[in-house]
Amino acid sequence: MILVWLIVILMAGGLLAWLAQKWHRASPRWIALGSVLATLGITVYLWLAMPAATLGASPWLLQYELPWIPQWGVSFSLALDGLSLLMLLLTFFLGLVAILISWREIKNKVGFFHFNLLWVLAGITGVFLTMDLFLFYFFWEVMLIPMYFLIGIWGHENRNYAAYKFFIFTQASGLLMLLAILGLYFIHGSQTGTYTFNYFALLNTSLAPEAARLLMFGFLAAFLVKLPVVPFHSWLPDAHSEAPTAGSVILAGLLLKTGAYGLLRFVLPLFPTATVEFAPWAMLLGVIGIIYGAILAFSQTDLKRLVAYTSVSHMGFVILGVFAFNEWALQGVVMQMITHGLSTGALFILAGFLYERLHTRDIRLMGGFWSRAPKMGVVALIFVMASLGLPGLGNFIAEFLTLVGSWQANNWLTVFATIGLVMATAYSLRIMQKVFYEPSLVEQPALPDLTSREMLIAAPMIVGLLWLGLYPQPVLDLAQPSVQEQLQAYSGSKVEPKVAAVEAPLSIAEIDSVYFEAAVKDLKK
Amino acid sequence: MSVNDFIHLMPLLILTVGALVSMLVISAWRNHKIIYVITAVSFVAAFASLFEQHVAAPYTIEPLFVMDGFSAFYIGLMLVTALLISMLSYAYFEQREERKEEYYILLILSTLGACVMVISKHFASFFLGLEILSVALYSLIAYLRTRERSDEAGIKYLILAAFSSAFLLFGMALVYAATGTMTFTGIATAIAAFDRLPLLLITGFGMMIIGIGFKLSVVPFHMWTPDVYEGAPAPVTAFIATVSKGGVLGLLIRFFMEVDGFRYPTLVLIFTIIAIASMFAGNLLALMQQNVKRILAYSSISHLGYLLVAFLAGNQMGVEAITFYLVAYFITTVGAFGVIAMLSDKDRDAERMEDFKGLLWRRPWTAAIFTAMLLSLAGIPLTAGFVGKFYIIATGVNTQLWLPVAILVLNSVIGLYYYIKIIAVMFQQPEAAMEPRRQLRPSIYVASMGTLTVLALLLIGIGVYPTALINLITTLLNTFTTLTLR
Amino acid sequence: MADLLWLIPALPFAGALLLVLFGNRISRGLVTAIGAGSVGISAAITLLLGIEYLSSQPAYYHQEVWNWFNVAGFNPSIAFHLDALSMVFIFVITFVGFLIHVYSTEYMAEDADYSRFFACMNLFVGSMLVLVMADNLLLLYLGWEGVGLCSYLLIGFWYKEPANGYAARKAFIITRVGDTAMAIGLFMLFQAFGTLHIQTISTEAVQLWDTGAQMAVIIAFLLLGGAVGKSGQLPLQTWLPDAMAGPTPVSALIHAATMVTAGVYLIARMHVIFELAPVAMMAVAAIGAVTLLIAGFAALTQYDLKRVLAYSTISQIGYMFLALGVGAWSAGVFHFMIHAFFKALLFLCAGAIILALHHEQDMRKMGGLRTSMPVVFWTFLIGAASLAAFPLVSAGFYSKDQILWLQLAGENGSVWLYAAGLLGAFVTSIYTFRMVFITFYGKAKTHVGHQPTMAIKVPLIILAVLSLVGGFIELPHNFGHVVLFSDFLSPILPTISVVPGFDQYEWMLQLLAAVVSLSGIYIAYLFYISKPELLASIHRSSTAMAVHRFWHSGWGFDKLYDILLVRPYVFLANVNKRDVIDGFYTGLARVTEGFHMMLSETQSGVLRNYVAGVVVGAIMILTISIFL
Amino acid sequence: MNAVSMEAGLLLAGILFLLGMISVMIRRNIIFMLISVEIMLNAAGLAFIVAGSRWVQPDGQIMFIFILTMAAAEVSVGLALILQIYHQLKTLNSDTANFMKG
Repeated sequence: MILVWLIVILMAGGLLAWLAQKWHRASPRWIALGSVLATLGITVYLWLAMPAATLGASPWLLQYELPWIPQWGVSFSLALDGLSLLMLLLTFFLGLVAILISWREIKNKVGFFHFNLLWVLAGITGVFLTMDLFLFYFFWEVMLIPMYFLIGIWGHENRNYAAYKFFIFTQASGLLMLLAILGLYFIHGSQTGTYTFNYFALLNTSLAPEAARLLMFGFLAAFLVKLPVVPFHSWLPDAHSEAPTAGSVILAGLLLKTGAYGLLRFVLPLFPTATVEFAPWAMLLGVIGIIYGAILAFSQTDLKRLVAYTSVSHMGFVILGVFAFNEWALQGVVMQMITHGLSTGALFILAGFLYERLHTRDIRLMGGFWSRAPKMGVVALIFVMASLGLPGLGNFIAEFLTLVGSWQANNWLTVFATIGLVMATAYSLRIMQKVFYEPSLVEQPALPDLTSREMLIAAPMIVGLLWLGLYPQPVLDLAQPSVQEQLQAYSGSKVEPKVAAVEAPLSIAEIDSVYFEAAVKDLKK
Repeated sequence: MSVNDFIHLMPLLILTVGALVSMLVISAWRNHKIIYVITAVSFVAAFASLFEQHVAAPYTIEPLFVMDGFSAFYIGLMLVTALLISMLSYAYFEQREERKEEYYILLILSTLGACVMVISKHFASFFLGLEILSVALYSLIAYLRTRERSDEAGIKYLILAAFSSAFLLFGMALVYAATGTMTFTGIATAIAAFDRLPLLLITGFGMMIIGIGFKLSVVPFHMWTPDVYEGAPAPVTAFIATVSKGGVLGLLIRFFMEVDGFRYPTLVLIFTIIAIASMFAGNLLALMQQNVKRILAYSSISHLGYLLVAFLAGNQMGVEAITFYLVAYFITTVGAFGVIAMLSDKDRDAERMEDFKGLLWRRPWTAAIFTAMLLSLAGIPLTAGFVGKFYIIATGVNTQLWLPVAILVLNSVIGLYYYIKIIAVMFQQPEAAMEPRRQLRPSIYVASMGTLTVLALLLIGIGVYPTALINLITTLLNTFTTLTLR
Repeated sequence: MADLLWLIPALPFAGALLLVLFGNRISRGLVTAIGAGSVGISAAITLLLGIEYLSSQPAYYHQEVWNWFNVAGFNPSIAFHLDALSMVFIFVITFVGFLIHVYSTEYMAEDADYSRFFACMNLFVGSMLVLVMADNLLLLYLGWEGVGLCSYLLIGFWYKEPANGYAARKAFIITRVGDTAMAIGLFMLFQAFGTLHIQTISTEAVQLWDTGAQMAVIIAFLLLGGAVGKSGQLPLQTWLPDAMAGPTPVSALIHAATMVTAGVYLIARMHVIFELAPVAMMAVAAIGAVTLLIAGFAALTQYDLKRVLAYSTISQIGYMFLALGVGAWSAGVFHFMIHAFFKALLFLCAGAIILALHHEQDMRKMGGLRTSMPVVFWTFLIGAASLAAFPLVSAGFYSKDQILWLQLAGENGSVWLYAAGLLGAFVTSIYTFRMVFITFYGKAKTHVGHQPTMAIKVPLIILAVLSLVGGFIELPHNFGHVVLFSDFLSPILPTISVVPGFDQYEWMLQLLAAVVSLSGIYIAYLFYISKPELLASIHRSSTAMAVHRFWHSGWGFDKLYDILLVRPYVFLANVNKRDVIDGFYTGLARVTEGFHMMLSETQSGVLRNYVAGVVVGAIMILTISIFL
Repeated sequence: MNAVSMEAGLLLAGILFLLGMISVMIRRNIIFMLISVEIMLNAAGLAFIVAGSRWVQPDGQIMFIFILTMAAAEVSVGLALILQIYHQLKTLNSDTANFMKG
């Protein structure tokens, strides 16, 4: 039930924020802040309340199921495991940041803005939680519409074009996934006679190779576009650079992660054989992404666009790792999802700070800000270093694990991926150089240093990155059982969900009992 | 005719009576409100009378009519739609000096025609229903006499409709000549005899397809659609887009199911081509279109294409999908045109892009509703349109119509572009210079606003919890004679 | 006592953190206290540890601070491992580091970003300590990158000057190239051993591979890649001369004494792997030999005082590689220590001069400083002597002589390497004293502004003493035969076995070395003091000038890389700035619009065309239905 | 008197239909277009009668009567519209009535 609350709180908060604008101008901010804080609180509580997560009797911590469209075997089924818990933490944290960042930036239609913001978050939450493929597609779409509005209404000059592009790319790919989902649904139905969209049921579908291949490509289409992998990336720079800061943060920090999450959650367990066939190509795509993105990032002059291309490059590591099929790589991927969320989000926030002050994103018009805004300089330095994978910061752990893992799978591609790190250095340092070091060509207005609110936003991200870089163990432990779960198919045995049959919705108090039951079930097997 | 016959024809009779009564009242005393009330009442009564009859088993009135769950559902659907349209029409016509009262008679009559078609199982009744519908429509389209666009639309529709019904009739004649009967069941049994269809029959079917295709405005018989949609008054456009097409579609399904046209690859091929062509032509034509009414016209063409994809499946699920999609499509279309009707003023309908510029900031709720409608047309979740499209795609995948489904997907991507284009326009900041369009007597908008809200709620409701509707459809269709045979 | 291990790197880090957080709010005095103080304390702890270590000879100290992470058995931890080798390094780092910090308090006194400077310096000291104390290669890698970062920050310290920023980025990126190779090496090591724990690897490698095993060779080469990157050896040496853009103390600490010798440390640390890969060892030696010559000749032609020193650093590290390459491990490390002393000394003197001459670095504008800055002169002279391996008195003589000697005497030494080393020594003494003579003799060309005070003088003197007496802990066996240093390292590093019956020739070689060094000095004297016209005659010959320019440009490596790598990359980037793939999608959209245009032509609005349309459709349908 | 064969009758109807169709296509004058459409409708009616006579049923003729009534209704509405058009455009040329296009 608590899982449902997460979504409900966000959606209700969104509506409330929209309506509340009537009677007080600033109220939407506070409502949004409150609801996101609430969800964040719940998630943190969940995390602390279940050390069981690391035991991994069953990776599933919480489940909730409710029939929705019984005729089609669609059910409103949510489930939480370590992976999704991590993703939720990231989601709500970045959501919080997004709200704080818009505190000053967004001035018109505050209510509607926060409505969209919260609904995006709700959609993302749903994507991370749902265990029913129909519902998954549902949320997958739900998170796009408000995002489209965020870009289209509060974006920069070229927002409409960017919004269209974003919307059409993601929709097109999503529809392909829908086809694949339906294909899977009917194949499973014709095999077992029970037509259902339930994830755990569909896991046991036995697929003919070519069928598996086609369906896999259907899913991949959606996820690779969202990730994005290089031939399909071209929506990303526009969307990221035109969106308002909060939008960019959520795009880079969360929406891209849904693609990675989809790969982990669905593609790997559903199509074990097909993915193995496809792996070398996928890894190749990843490497191409790493290098291509890096080269493009190097040449950009629009700061946000530059950062956007860096995420293309960083996401290359994700797909590289996912298709290495070993625990190091997958853990690396999970870390990458989180740390990239923090570091790139932070860079976008930085771009936002600069834009608020200078009303430009063109780095050719910036320069020498270190002397004027030392605090900002230090903060920027840390984030830039994170994005080039400096040891001691989270991204390093992520990339190193990924590469260690992918090395086991494919040496040469890993070599090229590693070369990507050098390129990362090139573009990252370019940011520092142009923005903070060498004096700017044009005279810039006075540049006030970071305010306390902005420090309040930046500080937790820095701390988080350091923490992830120096003591990532808690995160890795949390992710470990789920990663194992996804990898089962590749350790020989066919995937079969180790989940206790779904009972009535659980409350926090009953978690242990779930464990007990799960354990019992395992014993019975 | 027995009492039972009367009970089962009650909806139609009520409509007829309603039309007559309002005619008399007008002759006695012109009053918009009263006529309006009579119309509404007759629609409601007709709808209520549907519940009087137990459609568990199909009831046939030889040789013309058959009343079963299927027809009951379609009649109900069309009655509700007509009711909603009449609600929207009130405000629309109230602002215009023309003699508004006859409009309602025509509305009732055309609805009657559509209903007749749905329950007919005989060429004669089919033809009569069609003509009642069409003739009423001619005058409805051209109802606003002072607008030359209206007249142009009227004449175009008239000529083309008559032209196409000539084809239809000739086709019927040929079929009749070949089979010697005009009841669907008779034809079915007759052609069951042939192992391969004789030329006469095939030609006949082909020509009938032309007639039906015209009413459904599918490619290549679609050309009239944008002009008529643009020229006709917004509520009438809504009516053409929904009720008239619904009636014809219902008839098409019945007829095709009866004669089991799916056995003949030729016919399937024809419909496949039509479906694909309609999807492409509709979406591509709408792509850069600047006139909202025309955009909706083109989009309706492509939506008929989508419907035909489910039609091609030719099984229970297909019909369910069509029916569900039709419901969603009706709600959406009526809503969309309702919004246009609401924003229109005396001189012209609000059909240009600039009429919608910054609407969200001027009339948030109207804009929100319109956005919902457009998203539903685009098949985005949380709206009925999504479930409908999902239903259709599912049907297609289930029956392995890969090509049509693939094209459907491709087209819904293309479609996105122009739907969100309108949305984007509504979300633009209006420039200060542009004053909001002149409002006439906001008080009279109550009915329209209420209707629109209801529609929006229905849209979301079905989108979020389609179970109830699906149940209704499946239960009602179980009594659909021909489906139960197969 | 070993529990204090973690403090050694922790203190400088803490200092850095404090300075970052509060640096611009607290007084300079406090900044100094934190900056220099933290390093000072860790120096003191080092000293204590060292004393204890010497008194009670343990194999090593080990301390695990916390477990970094553990993924499927890949389980590196934040743990420190202190043995003789790392002892030498942390000694140098903390002490020289401390001296340089003290020095900097005066040198940077005028600078606005005083606290930023010390923050970076502390960060550097901390990372460097982590580097040399890490017990697993991942942690070492952390320190490795950390020092890279600090070097970047400090080279670009005066960021307003774009050139500095360029130099900084160059340094970072080029070293990152090496690091990439190293990283791949780590992947392979992990694949082979399932861990990156250095001790484990060192012990297991021997059982796993026999000498010359392919894996070992590849890994060794990859690690070597990392080493040459950091240590400014061929082919990645080009960044080091430019790195002189940073403040002089930085050059002294990072680009002379400590960071650049990280490569030496890495090779010494992983000597097991290298010994399993003789080819790689040869490569190390060869690289060392070539580098020391190239850098030496380049140094001959420089006018910028610091650039001379930079090139000489490169070439001296070349010597260390030479030593490591033939397996003279302790000799290499010994030379590292001595070099740290005298090179730091030289840089600091150079710094004092530069400070005195209002940041003038061109030697041609210097001169006659012998009288005006006596202390600096004498200390510099000592440093120079040590660098030029002035016989008997200078420490450099002993360290370098040992290396040269082992080139011949060592089992896998060779005449060629020896010859290279000897030639290098000759060149070294020439450019060293060229520097001395130009700078301190002749007539003064620039007015001496700021006279060094205690904060500068004391470190100079201490370092001068060290670079004199430092050599006496390791004396050749034909006189004295002190082997304190090599004994100290013997538990860690294998001692090189000398070809039997070769000892009696050792004095000849020493004599030769001495002669070479002295003659070099004489030639420098000849050219720059007694007979300047010789120089002029050289300047007149065009070929000589061509060679001069070639050397001055550092053998044209910069240009080469610029043409081969940088320009193509930048070109590629700028060509594709608009992202061709995006163009493809735009094209797709255009095509669709084209279709729209075509179709909307059909909607002519003319009734008869519509009728025609219906007829066409009718004909199509009828043909289909009739003929199919 | 000998009966006319059905084929012949249908052929005649078909020819009539074609004539009407063609003249709808080539005629600009709206009234003539209307007339041509009527011809087509009558052709259809003729076809019905022929078919009916083939099966010796009254249905064909019934349909013909329906068609006639419908045609009448259509023509009346049509003429009304044509009046309007003429009123506005001062011409009966259908091609000039193309305000709406694209």
